[in-house]
Amino acid sequence: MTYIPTTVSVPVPQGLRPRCSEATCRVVSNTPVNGEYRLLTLDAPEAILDCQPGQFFQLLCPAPEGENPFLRRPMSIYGYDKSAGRLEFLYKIAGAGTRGLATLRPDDTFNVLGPLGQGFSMPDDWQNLMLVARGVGLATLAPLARMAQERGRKLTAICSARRPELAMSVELFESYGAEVIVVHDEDGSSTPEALRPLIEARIAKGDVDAFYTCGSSRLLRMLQDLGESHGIPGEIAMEQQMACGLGMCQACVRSFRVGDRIIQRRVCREGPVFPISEAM
Amino acid sequence: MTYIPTTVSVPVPQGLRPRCSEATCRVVSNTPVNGEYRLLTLDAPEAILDCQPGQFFQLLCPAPEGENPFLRRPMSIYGYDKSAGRLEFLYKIAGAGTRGLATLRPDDTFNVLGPLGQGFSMPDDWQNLMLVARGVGLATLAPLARMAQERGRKLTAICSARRPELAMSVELFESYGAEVIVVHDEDGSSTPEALRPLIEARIAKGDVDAFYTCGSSRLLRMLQDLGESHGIPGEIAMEQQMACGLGMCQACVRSFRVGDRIIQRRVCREGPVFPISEAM
Amino acid sequence: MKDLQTIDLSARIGALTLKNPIMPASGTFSEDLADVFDLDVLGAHVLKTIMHGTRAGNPTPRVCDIQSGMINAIGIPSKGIDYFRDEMLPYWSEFKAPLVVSISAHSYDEFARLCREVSLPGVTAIEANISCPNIEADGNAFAMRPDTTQEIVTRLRTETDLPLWAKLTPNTGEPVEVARAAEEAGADALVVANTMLGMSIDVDSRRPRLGNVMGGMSGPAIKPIALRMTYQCARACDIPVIGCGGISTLNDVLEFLIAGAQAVQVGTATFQSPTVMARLIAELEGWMTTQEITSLEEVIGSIEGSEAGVFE
Amino acid sequence: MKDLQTIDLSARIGALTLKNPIMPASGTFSEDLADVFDLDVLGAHVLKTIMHGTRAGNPTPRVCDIQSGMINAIGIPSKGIDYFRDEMLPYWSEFKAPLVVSISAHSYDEFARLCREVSLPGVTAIEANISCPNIEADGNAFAMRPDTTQEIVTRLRTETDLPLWAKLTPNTGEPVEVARAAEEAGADALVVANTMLGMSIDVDSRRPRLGNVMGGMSGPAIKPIALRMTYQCARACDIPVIGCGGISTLNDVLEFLIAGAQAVQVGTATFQSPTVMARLIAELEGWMTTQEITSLEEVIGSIEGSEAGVFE
Ligand SMILES: Cc1cc2nc3c(=O)[nH]c(=O)nc-3n(C[C@H](O)[C@H](O)[C@H](O)COP(=O)(O)OP(=O)(O)OC[C@H]3O[C@@H](n4cnc5c(N)ncnc54)[C@H](O)[C@@H]3O)c2cc1C
Ligand SMILES: Cc1cc2nc3c(=O)[nH]c(=O)nc-3n(C[C@H](O)[C@H](O)[C@H](O)COP(=O)(O)OP(=O)(O)OC[C@H]3O[C@@H](n4cnc5c(N)ncnc54)[C@H](O)[C@@H]3O)c2cc1C
Ligand SMILES: Cc1cc2nc3c(=O)[nH]c(=O)nc-3n(C[C@H](O)[C@H](O)[C@H](O)COP(=O)(O)O)c2cc1C
Ligand SMILES: Cc1cc2nc3c(=O)[nH]c(=O)nc-3n(C[C@H](O)[C@H](O)[C@H](O)COP(=O)(O)O)c2cc1C
Ligand code: FES
Ligand code: FES
Repeated sequence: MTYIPTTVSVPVPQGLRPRCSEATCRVVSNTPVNGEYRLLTLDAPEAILDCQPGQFFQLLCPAPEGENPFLRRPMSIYGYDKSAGRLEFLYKIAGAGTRGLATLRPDDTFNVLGPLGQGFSMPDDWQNLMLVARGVGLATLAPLARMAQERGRKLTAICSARRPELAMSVELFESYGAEVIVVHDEDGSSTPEALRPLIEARIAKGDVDAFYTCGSSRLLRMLQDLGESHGIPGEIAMEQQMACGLGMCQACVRSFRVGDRIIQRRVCREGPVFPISEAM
Repeated sequence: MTYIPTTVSVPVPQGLRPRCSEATCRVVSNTPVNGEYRLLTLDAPEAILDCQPGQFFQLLCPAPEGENPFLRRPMSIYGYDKSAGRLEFLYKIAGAGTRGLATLRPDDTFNVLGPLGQGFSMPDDWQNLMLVARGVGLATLAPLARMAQERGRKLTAICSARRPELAMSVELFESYGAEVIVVHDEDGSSTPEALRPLIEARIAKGDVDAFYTCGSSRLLRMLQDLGESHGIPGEIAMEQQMACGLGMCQACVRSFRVGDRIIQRRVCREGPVFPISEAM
Repeated sequence: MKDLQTIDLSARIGALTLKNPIMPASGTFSEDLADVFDLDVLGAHVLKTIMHGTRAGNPTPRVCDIQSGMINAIGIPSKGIDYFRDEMLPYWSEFKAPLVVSISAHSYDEFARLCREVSLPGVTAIEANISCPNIEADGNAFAMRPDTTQEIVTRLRTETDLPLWAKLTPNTGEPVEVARAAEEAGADALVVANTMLGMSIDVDSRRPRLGNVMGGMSGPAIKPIALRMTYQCARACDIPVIGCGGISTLNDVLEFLIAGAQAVQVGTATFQSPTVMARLIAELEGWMTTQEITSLEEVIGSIEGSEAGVFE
Repeated sequence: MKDLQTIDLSARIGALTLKNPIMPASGTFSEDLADVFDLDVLGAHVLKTIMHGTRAGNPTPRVCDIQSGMINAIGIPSKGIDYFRDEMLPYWSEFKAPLVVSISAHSYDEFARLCREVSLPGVTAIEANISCPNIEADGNAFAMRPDTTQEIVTRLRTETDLPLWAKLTPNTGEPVEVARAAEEAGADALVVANTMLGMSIDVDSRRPRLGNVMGGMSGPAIKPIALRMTYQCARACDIPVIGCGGISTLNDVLEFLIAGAQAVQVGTATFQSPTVMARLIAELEGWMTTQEITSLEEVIGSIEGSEAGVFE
């Protein structure tokens, strides 16, 4: 085999620090949460911790026994703390890549690329925020709670789940001062029919300047409808199969309705956060 | 992904226990010996420990960083102990596969297939044995020492090396009662010209009924020559690139001179041990 | 809940019924494997290609490994038809599993003659390895082109009444046309496919890593190619397709069946794990039980939403 | 000890001299990568194939992964020639690295017209992606056959004075004949090769894993195929060959150079590690230093002992 230098420094564009970079992170812990999900906490270099809620990383997942996830896997930032050098992901085991993630043990190292994409915005006139999400979508919205608290916004989080005890991130939202409403399938409180009056009551009280959501297309349609009727804007984080995560390959396009045109945008580059009104 | 049962028992031919089998072994230790070599000690199941000196295993080497050794790698049995459940290999780092072996740490598990091939024979009329080998070839011949002691044969081991301190297995040979002669390149004692009179002196004393060797083609030619002149038989362990290790693929053929014909034999199946007189 | 007593793994290859769809690929199987597991569990036995006379095969090194696979340039060392008839056939006839004999030659006449001569009692089917260089076509393999495929299969068809399988090559640019030509010429089944031509170089010595310079890639690296060809051929032809290329897990077997294969051949995977075929049979049965599927017919060709696009 | 001050990484592609032999493969590179490293370290910039009009590309999912690689069916979403001229060309002209524009079309006329229209100041070379389906040849890609290759390259040659590179496909059964046809028709270089047609199925849903059913394999899985074709084409042709397919390590780069490539393109590897091309350039220089090699000419085509055998 051939001589391969172990580290080579790569020239970075003059005056521009790389917007994203690859980094080898050390696993601090990787533990089950709520049965279906796992929380992966990494010791990460400062250089990759200028993150915004809604951005994501591309993880080079280790190979689980007998499988070989080749492409990186996109994962929303669940938590980040630049001063502590901490980066967190909350994930659900779906296939080879996430099975590989589940094999990571404390002190293992692995490679991440990020932060990537455009995060959530929070304009000054969005004072009263309502977050509605379900399942792993709540992972994506989690860092919004801290951002809302830091900017002194009021946040109501509607957390939907199959059973009440499966609702994610409830304590986290509460710890950042959010009001949390858990709805679930067992008592039917999570159906759009049940949710709608709940949200409309809040709107009527003037409690909702903007929505944030993620994941469920039923929730999306309901929020688009409510948003249109009541003139309430909002943002959604979307998913799509990816290869590069940087904007180069055009794998991750989705269609959006902009005015009366349908256009294609890259989830990894223009997104993953988009206006609720334009999502399809 | 698909449901895959984790263990499935495989039907074995009636009345025949598998001659070789796959087994997952636990690493006991994997430590450097003599700078260039490493000794891998495994905790192995009884089923694969009916070994003969000269046989080999096919190791499914773990992937080192950035490489992916696909085929199994053949490795001679350096030591085995059925009652203790121990199996040992002595290896030199050559490429991806052996680099992968070097990553194994105690308590890691990995998969081996064996024992494979035909080992050394030791007919009753071979009472005074002379072993001549160099480098990693000494690993292959090491288990002969115990076999010789068990059968009450007298063994002289000529261990050749670049420098005296690099000679392998000297203590091991001595511990099984062999007389050890170390020859090396620094004082020129390892050249065929220097070795030949040394060996001929032993032959003259009636001290050599058979030779065993491995590895070096210069040594082979010298022993073929001596063997022919003095009517001394012997065996050599040979190497060849392999795929299956079982005899199925015909990757590992070498040419042999049998009478006045040149024939091809599979190193993994008819070998790796062959008569010195027929090797080419 | 269905009656799972009746789970039926049998695979129909034309008139032939195999007790399960798992068999070895030619050149990756021999009597040596009988030491490792009971070979009668297999759907069929497929032998290494034989040629008419005795031949040495290629120079060593004959194999090297690559990312997720290997390249071989074994060639076809052959002890000839007499050795086959006198030594091999009696051995293999002792087994209950049907025997498939792979044959090849460098010319139409030699191929036809060999086909006639191996059509012996004890042989269940003949697999024509038409990926072998055809001296009458500039050394191009018969299966590189529809016309040479048509011609050779037509010739072989007249020489034997045994089921005749044509083994295709992935190195052609016209796999569907070649498959159709084999079907029209009377092949009873298609084996899709043989190895893909590749190369590897040792950078330190600057030498090819195979004695023959180039060789045939096999193993997981070629699976998507073989699967694509299996799908293309199964859609284009009415005769059964036997998938082959990179199969090593139950998931791989199922992909080929769903794409339209009636059965599969397993090659290189046996080099990594000699018992893999026996394991795949047991795993397939386990999967059918869990999925409450009683017949392979429910799986074969069951691909959904495959209105093929144009690839560009 | 040689004077290692003079280590020269430059690569000659006909009349063109690149400062090093590493460049991106079309479709795996865009201005987005400029955020990650200084793109002027590259030997050249090769853009995603453009077509004349605007086009949407294929349905999603457009990518899936396989053992040691991926399959894509992106298609060629294109914003058309006007967008290229008005928006992209000014952006890329700011860089010092030479700009290679990849073009394609479904017919001879459209291809020729696009070739003429992209021959603009700021464009250094044109790469003709002739692996695109040709509507006038039943949807077969131009580069599947020598005759259609000859015809399209001849047409393009008359339309531009810029260096013209022909990008070949590994899906043909006649790679050498196709390469020779491109050379005879006036191509200045060959890019060897594009993606290999493959397929993958999701067993649980029984659906193809790509919206387009089939797609192009890339990454380490296809490296031995691309290397073999590079070797074949470099031996058969006098024009330079640019290797492409599965290159991700220094060892890979060296294999292609030793096989006869003058330069290489890196595609999929950038998806795993966006900085890989910059690293390969530094590693190549490091290797040349260690080996006391001052010019790539000492490496290119330096394969030893390669009296090619016949593969069977
Ligand atoms: C921007 C973004 C953020 C995400 N954040 C999270 C998160 O915080 N937590 C979490 O659990 N999951 C998240 N996902 C989904 C996550 O990427 C997939 O679950 C994961 O890639 C599955 O990989 P796998 O190999 O385990 O599964 P497989 O199903 O075997 O994956 C096969 C292929 O499909 C892709 N894929 C599968 N599901 C998705 C999906 N939903 N979106 C995009 N690609 C997919 C994989 O990346 C891989 O290439 C996010 C997806 C995107 C696009
Ligand atoms: C029967 C037998 C017994 C052996 N016993 C030992 C032993 O006890 N200790 C030891 O250190 N080595 C032994 N070897 C050699 C050992 O198999 C190789 O050093 C090893 O396979 C190299 O693999 P690699 O990936 O590290 O090197 P690479 O050079 O990267 O290997 C590339 C390929 O070449 C094959 N290969 C390389 N060298 C050899 C070789 N000498 N013989 C056969 N195949 C080779 C590899 O198996 C692999 O397929 C033995 C070989 C054989 C055939
Ligand atoms: C070592 C080796 C030898 C082979 N010999 C033959 C052969 O003699 N005849 C033949 O038709 N195919 C031969 N093949 C091809 C296999 O039968 C099979 O088509 C190919 O390897 C793809 O399947 P796999 O990926 O499961 O190995 C050989 C393959 C290998 C690896
Ligand atoms: C996502 C993707 C998009 C591609 N798009 C193009 C393209 O537009 N034009 C083209 O000529 N090749 C295209 N290719 C092929 C690459 O340029 C390259 O030939 C191929 O991927 C093999 O190289 P690799 O293994 O290094 O990726 C594309 C490849 C990928 C992976
Ligand atoms: S994943 Fe490549 S463009 Fe979005
Ligand atoms: S390695 Fe397969 S026959 Fe010896």
